[in-house]
Amino acid sequence: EDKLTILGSVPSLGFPFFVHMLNEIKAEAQAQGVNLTESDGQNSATKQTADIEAALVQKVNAIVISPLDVNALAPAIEEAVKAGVPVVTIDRRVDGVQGILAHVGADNVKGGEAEAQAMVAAFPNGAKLFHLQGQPGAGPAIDRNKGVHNVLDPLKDKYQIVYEQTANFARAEALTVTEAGLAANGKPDAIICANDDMALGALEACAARNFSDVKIYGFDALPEALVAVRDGKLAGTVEQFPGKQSRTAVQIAVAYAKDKTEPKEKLVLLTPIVIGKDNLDKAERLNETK
Amino acid sequence: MSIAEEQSQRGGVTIARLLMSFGPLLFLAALVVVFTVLKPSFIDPINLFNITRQISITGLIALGMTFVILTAGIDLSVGSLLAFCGMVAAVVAKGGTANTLSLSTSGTQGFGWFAALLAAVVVGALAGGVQGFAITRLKVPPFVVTLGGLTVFRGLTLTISNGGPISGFDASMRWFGTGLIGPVPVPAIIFAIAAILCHIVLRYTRYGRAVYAVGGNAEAARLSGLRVDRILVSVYVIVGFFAGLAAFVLSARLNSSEAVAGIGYELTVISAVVIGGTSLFGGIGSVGGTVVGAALIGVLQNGLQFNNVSSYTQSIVIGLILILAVAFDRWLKSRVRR
Amino acid sequence: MSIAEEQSQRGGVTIARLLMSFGPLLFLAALVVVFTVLKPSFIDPINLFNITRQISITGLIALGMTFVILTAGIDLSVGSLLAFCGMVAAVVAKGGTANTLSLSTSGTQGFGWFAALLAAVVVGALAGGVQGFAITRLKVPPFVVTLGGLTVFRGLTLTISNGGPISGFDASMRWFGTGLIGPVPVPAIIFAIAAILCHIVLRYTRYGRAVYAVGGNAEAARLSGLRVDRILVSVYVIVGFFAGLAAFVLSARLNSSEAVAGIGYELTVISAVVIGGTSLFGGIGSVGGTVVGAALIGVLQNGLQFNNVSSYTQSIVIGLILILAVAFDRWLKSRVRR
Amino acid sequence: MPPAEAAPALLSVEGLTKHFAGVTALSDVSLDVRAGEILGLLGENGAGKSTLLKILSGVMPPSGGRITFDGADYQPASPQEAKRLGIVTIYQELSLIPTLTVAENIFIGRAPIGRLGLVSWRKMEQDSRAIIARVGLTIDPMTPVSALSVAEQQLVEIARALSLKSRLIIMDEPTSALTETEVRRLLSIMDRLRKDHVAMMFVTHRLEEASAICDRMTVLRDGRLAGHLERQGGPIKLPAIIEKMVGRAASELYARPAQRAAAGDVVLSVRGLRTVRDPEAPHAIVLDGVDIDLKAGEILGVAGLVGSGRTELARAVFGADRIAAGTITLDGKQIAPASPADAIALGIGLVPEDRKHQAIFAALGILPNFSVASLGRFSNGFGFMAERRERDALSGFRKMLSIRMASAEQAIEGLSGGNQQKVILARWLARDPKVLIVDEPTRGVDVGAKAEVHQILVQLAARGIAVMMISSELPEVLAVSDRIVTMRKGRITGEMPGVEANEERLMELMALDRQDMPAQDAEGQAR
Ligand SMILES: Nc1ncnc2c1ncn2[C@@H]1O[C@H](COP(=O)(O)OP(=O)(O)OP(=O)(O)O)[C@@H](O)[C@H]1O
Ligand SMILES: Nc1ncnc2c1ncn2[C@@H]1O[C@H](COP(=O)(O)OP(=O)(O)OP(=O)(O)O)[C@@H](O)[C@H]1O
Ligand SMILES: [Mg+2]
Ligand SMILES: [Mg+2]
Repeated sequence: EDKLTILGSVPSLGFPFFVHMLNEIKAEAQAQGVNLTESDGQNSATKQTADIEAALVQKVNAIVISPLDVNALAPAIEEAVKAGVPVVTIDRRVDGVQGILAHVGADNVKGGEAEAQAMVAAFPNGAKLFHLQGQPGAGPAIDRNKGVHNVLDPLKDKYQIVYEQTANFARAEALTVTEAGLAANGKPDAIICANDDMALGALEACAARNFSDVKIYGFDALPEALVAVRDGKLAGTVEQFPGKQSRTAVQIAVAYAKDKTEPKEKLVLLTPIVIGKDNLDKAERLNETK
Repeated sequence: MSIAEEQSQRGGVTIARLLMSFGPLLFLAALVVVFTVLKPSFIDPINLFNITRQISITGLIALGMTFVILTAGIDLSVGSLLAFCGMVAAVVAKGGTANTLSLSTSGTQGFGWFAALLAAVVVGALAGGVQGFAITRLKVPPFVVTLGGLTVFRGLTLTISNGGPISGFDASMRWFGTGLIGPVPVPAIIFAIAAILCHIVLRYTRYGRAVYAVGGNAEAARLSGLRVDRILVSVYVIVGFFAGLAAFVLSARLNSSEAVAGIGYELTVISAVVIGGTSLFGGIGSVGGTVVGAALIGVLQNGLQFNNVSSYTQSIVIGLILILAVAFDRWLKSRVRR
Repeated sequence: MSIAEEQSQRGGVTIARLLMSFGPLLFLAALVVVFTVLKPSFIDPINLFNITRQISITGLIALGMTFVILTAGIDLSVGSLLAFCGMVAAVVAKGGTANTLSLSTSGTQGFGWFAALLAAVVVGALAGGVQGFAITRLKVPPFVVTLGGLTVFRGLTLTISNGGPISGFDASMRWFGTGLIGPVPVPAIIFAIAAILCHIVLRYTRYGRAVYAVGGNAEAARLSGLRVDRILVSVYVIVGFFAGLAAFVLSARLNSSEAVAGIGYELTVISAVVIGGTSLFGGIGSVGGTVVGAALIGVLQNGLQFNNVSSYTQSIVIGLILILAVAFDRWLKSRVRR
Repeated sequence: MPPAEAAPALLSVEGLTKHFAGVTALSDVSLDVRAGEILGLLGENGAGKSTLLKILSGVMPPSGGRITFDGADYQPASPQEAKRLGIVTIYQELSLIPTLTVAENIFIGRAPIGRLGLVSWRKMEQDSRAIIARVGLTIDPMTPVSALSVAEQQLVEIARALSLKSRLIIMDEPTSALTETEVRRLLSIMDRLRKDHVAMMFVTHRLEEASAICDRMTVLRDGRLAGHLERQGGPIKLPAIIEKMVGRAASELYARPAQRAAAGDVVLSVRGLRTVRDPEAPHAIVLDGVDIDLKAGEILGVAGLVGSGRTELARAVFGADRIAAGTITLDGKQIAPASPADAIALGIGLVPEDRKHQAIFAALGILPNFSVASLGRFSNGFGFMAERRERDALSGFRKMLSIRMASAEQAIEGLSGGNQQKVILARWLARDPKVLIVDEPTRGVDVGAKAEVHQILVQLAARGIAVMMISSELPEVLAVSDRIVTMRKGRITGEMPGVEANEERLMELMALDRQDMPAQDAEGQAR
């Protein structure tokens, strides 16, 4: 049994997005003929750090990780690099650490920008907006929020965010938060959400009030959201190609672990796109919606 | 003591009692007034019905939690159990774990809403019963058993659904979450009926008396011939039943059962019960109080969102008001006593 | 009873007592053996030191929590308070809220590690003290006050940092999280020293004995002339202090203070204390038990991860083992008594 | 030694008043205590004695009035303050900390400090062993208090109070759980303290004790001062006390009930009963082959010293503790109650000795406290409570037992100890049991009520109920019992008809059993 072993670590398997990511890592590892040690950060930087430490003791040959928090996981990743274990980061890039083998990602800030731009394109004459943010303090929530504001803040006059609340990335909360927003502010033109779950929650709230023409934007391109986009219920969702990211990262890591093949590019950035009704075929997980 | 004296005293006691039980209600009324002044549309019927619908999920669980806390127990597993029951309901409703994602399923191959409801409440009650047995037989404190349950049920839920949601129920099932009877949301009606039933059970039946007695002094209850262990198991069955019912309503409402549903609900639910004046040491409390407690939390959240208060500030305000509401209640009770 | 009989019985009592306090330890030993058999590299010194470092953060808070639970109180705010103190430490260490990440910061404009440490523990202790006052003066139960604290401190943390992390401390500060003395991680040493001090305080000082007395029966303690309120406030100050200390170590270790740090820690910490044999009803328990409890949780998590158990299964197993560990302890105690 | 006439009062109370929600517990009470004297504080249940003492020891503030201690104004804000001035209190409700050891309870807040400024456990153990020995306790001081019987706990409290440096000792019913032997020892200790110029206030419902030891007495009635009595030449006479207490001439105490018809058939028969050591109560006395018969319509008194196993017998029959061997037969059918619920269903009732922990639901109202053992009787077929019937039943017992209460909703906590006891009795009377076991039924009950309770027990017997009464008060046992058995160390040591018994014979049977006699003698000589 001298198969190579790699660690695949994601921030939280409580979110379908990361479940998909780990599944893709698993599939690619199998395709490459290497063993995979799975790690679920359980939404805690210390848990993800501990997992890396345990993997180092077990002398894994490479690490593929989507860090929960780029700052808080930097020391653990640095430790891995020091121990001579190649590290490929996915999705979120750790800046401060020297010697990371490669990063494969689609910036959440860019994703947020894309989401807002899609909305702007749909309402060239301005719009009244709701904005549902992710879990306060969580990395993706911060970045996506930043992206949305990067686009909308300069256009304040035309695009008014009349209602901006967190719904903690959760569908049930998005539903109640949107209900309150609708009661307080009337019908908006569009609702921008930091993930698909919240978009689907907002959708239920609008449906209950028969506001079927509110354009709702999600993020992550989950199969469920893709169906809703197809059916014209959601206006769009941001695709970051997590599967492609994951597979590329595993390929790079395994190639290096096997025979020190340096990656062609140290930085693979996939541009996030907004999936609408017209470009559904670009979505990575469309095949899961059958 | 003369008869006149005694009567005036009884009158005094009655007014005192009224005031006492109205502590949280006064606080709730004050909140409503404040929010209405800040933004009059707050008391639009639409918004008020929104609130009733919103509190119905945690409210249902809080009803069951009232029984548990009355026996001086606690159940931390309700949030996870809700997710678990919701997933079970979804599997039954859709006839499998295949994630048929269409949000407007009509012809399903599942077993329909009634089977889903039944499955949710039966699984909830069974899970509660298992925890009750661990508490009474293994003599492990409720806090520990249900803390274990919290992680076990979450793990089971994630395992069933492989982390993802199961979505798309038929219209008959969705009615339980989104339907209206007149202007009143169905979940609110379910909650109201459940609350009235619970009130009757606790206040007017021998079972209710036994629950209070066990919480007041378990040893004395045993020596008075009550089957303490059975009663303890029963309250966990009840809270499990309500977690199942709440799960069904939530799934119907969201048109989806999620593996991450209900995270942190245990604290909201316990807050509702405690704000309502039920003592964590058992033996004291009422369903009416719990309803008021749940309403208070619902009004607070809705009102702050209504005024678009930043979520950071919301956390701070909600935490402080929670403490103040209970402090006010204590203060009122201590005034009335002297 | 003859003297011989009595003596043999007393001897029995002593052995019994030893066994009793070893219940969780036996369980821990069994876990270590199982994991080592499954994968011998589990007992690599590196891995064991990793575990000690991993448990030191929640372990430190668990020490403080032991005081609180001994008085029959509870502190649900520790996770949020940890985040809050960590953020305060970061602001002091960096001299502002600017987030300049660099793993090798040397020239900072901040106030250095000592000021950061001081700020963290003082703020923690103060926050604990405020909660203690709310408990003793406003007569709000600890569960409610600290549940309020849980959301208040989280909100404050997010407000300070505007949601983001503050990262990049200088090497002298980072040493407290990542340094080694010989082969032993610094956080583990800090935890060990703190545990020994807490043990001495609880076992061998009047203050410590008063903590037990208050937890055993607060009313009787008051009648015996103890200043119950002061003692109650003090235990919340202590747990706050430890939350601050843990926050400092955590920030040093992660080279970053996060607004979302410590979510859910309260349950891990309370689990550690309770597995260690401390009664949630107060008056019974020990620091040694808490250390064992924390180690048990740490070993379990590490061991399961080590064997690449799926994270869903991990949840299920951890929940069950938590219940079983306490059940085993209860069973042992009841056997030993006869 | 009677106090010198001119000795100034150490403590004096003037016009003391205390109101609770709607209840006036004390109104305009004045009294004083001098150094070196024992002041008895007497009164019926609910007269306000404990309230007065709690005010003096800083537990609660008065609503009005003035207190001076040692010539200075005295307004204690906490028990701590009282303690600092040398005022030490033994409370009516036991106030030990159950999770701590005897030694720690004795040294609470003042543990001996050894090297390095740390608590010395060894010294604490040694010193406390000596302290409890003074009151005749020989238990291991490192035993947790939760494992002690009520009587032992009472003795620990007394020992603790006596070990504190004190100028005034307040004792609220310290003897209610004790038997003669311990009481005598306590009284002699009090006498010694009196000689050391300690002032004492002493509350008891056993008037003989009060009469034997008190120099003066202050009597309360309904929260008001009913008068003072003073020792003149001989002890204060009981009839005088009773007259002050109840406000009318005293009838005879412990009036022996008229001889009744002969008892009927054996209802309850116990043979070879043994119990095991209960893991929850490791020090509990183990029954060692008890045979006992209880007949319909009789009152069987069970006498024994503390720790003789009377309570254990009651609990075993009641299904509250597990049985290792032996048979219990009820109405000729062998029964094996596995829980109190089983025993109750079979028609057995038990009024336990530890009211606070085993009987009352402190936070609940009087009504649910009363009906908890008869929920079936007071509910309809659908499980709904029949509150009308329940209330009627309660008010019947309220009259019958003259329970002093404001309303059925009132929390039972707010009743005086004696009235609480009556509610508990009513709880069992409402069930109309075949066999009623009462363990210390008049603990803390005043003379008047005590006579009523005795009367009630006699009436029950007359209705054919088999009553077993466990009591540490021999006069009570002698007065009420048709037949008496004595116990020692988990065995029955004697039996006789009530009319043939007297205190001396009982004491002899309680204190000795045949095998032990030589050993006991040897021990006696060694001393
Ligand atoms: N905390 C309280 N709240 C309300 N009423 C109380 C409280 N404590 C005592 N009382 C009332 O005050 C009166 C005096 O009670 P107290 O306990 O002083 O009587 P006591 O003389 O000690 O009686 P006993 O001999 O039964 O112990 C009673 O009517 C009682 O109901
Ligand atoms: N609940 C209990 N837990 C532990 N030990 C107990 C308990 N009850 C009684 N004991 C122990 O049992 C022994 C005898 O109990 P107890 O004194 O109640 O006997 P008794 O014959 O009923 O005497 P009395 O009626 O005078 O109290 C005591 O030494 C005491 O330590
Ligand atoms: Mg009294
Ligand atoms: Mg007894």
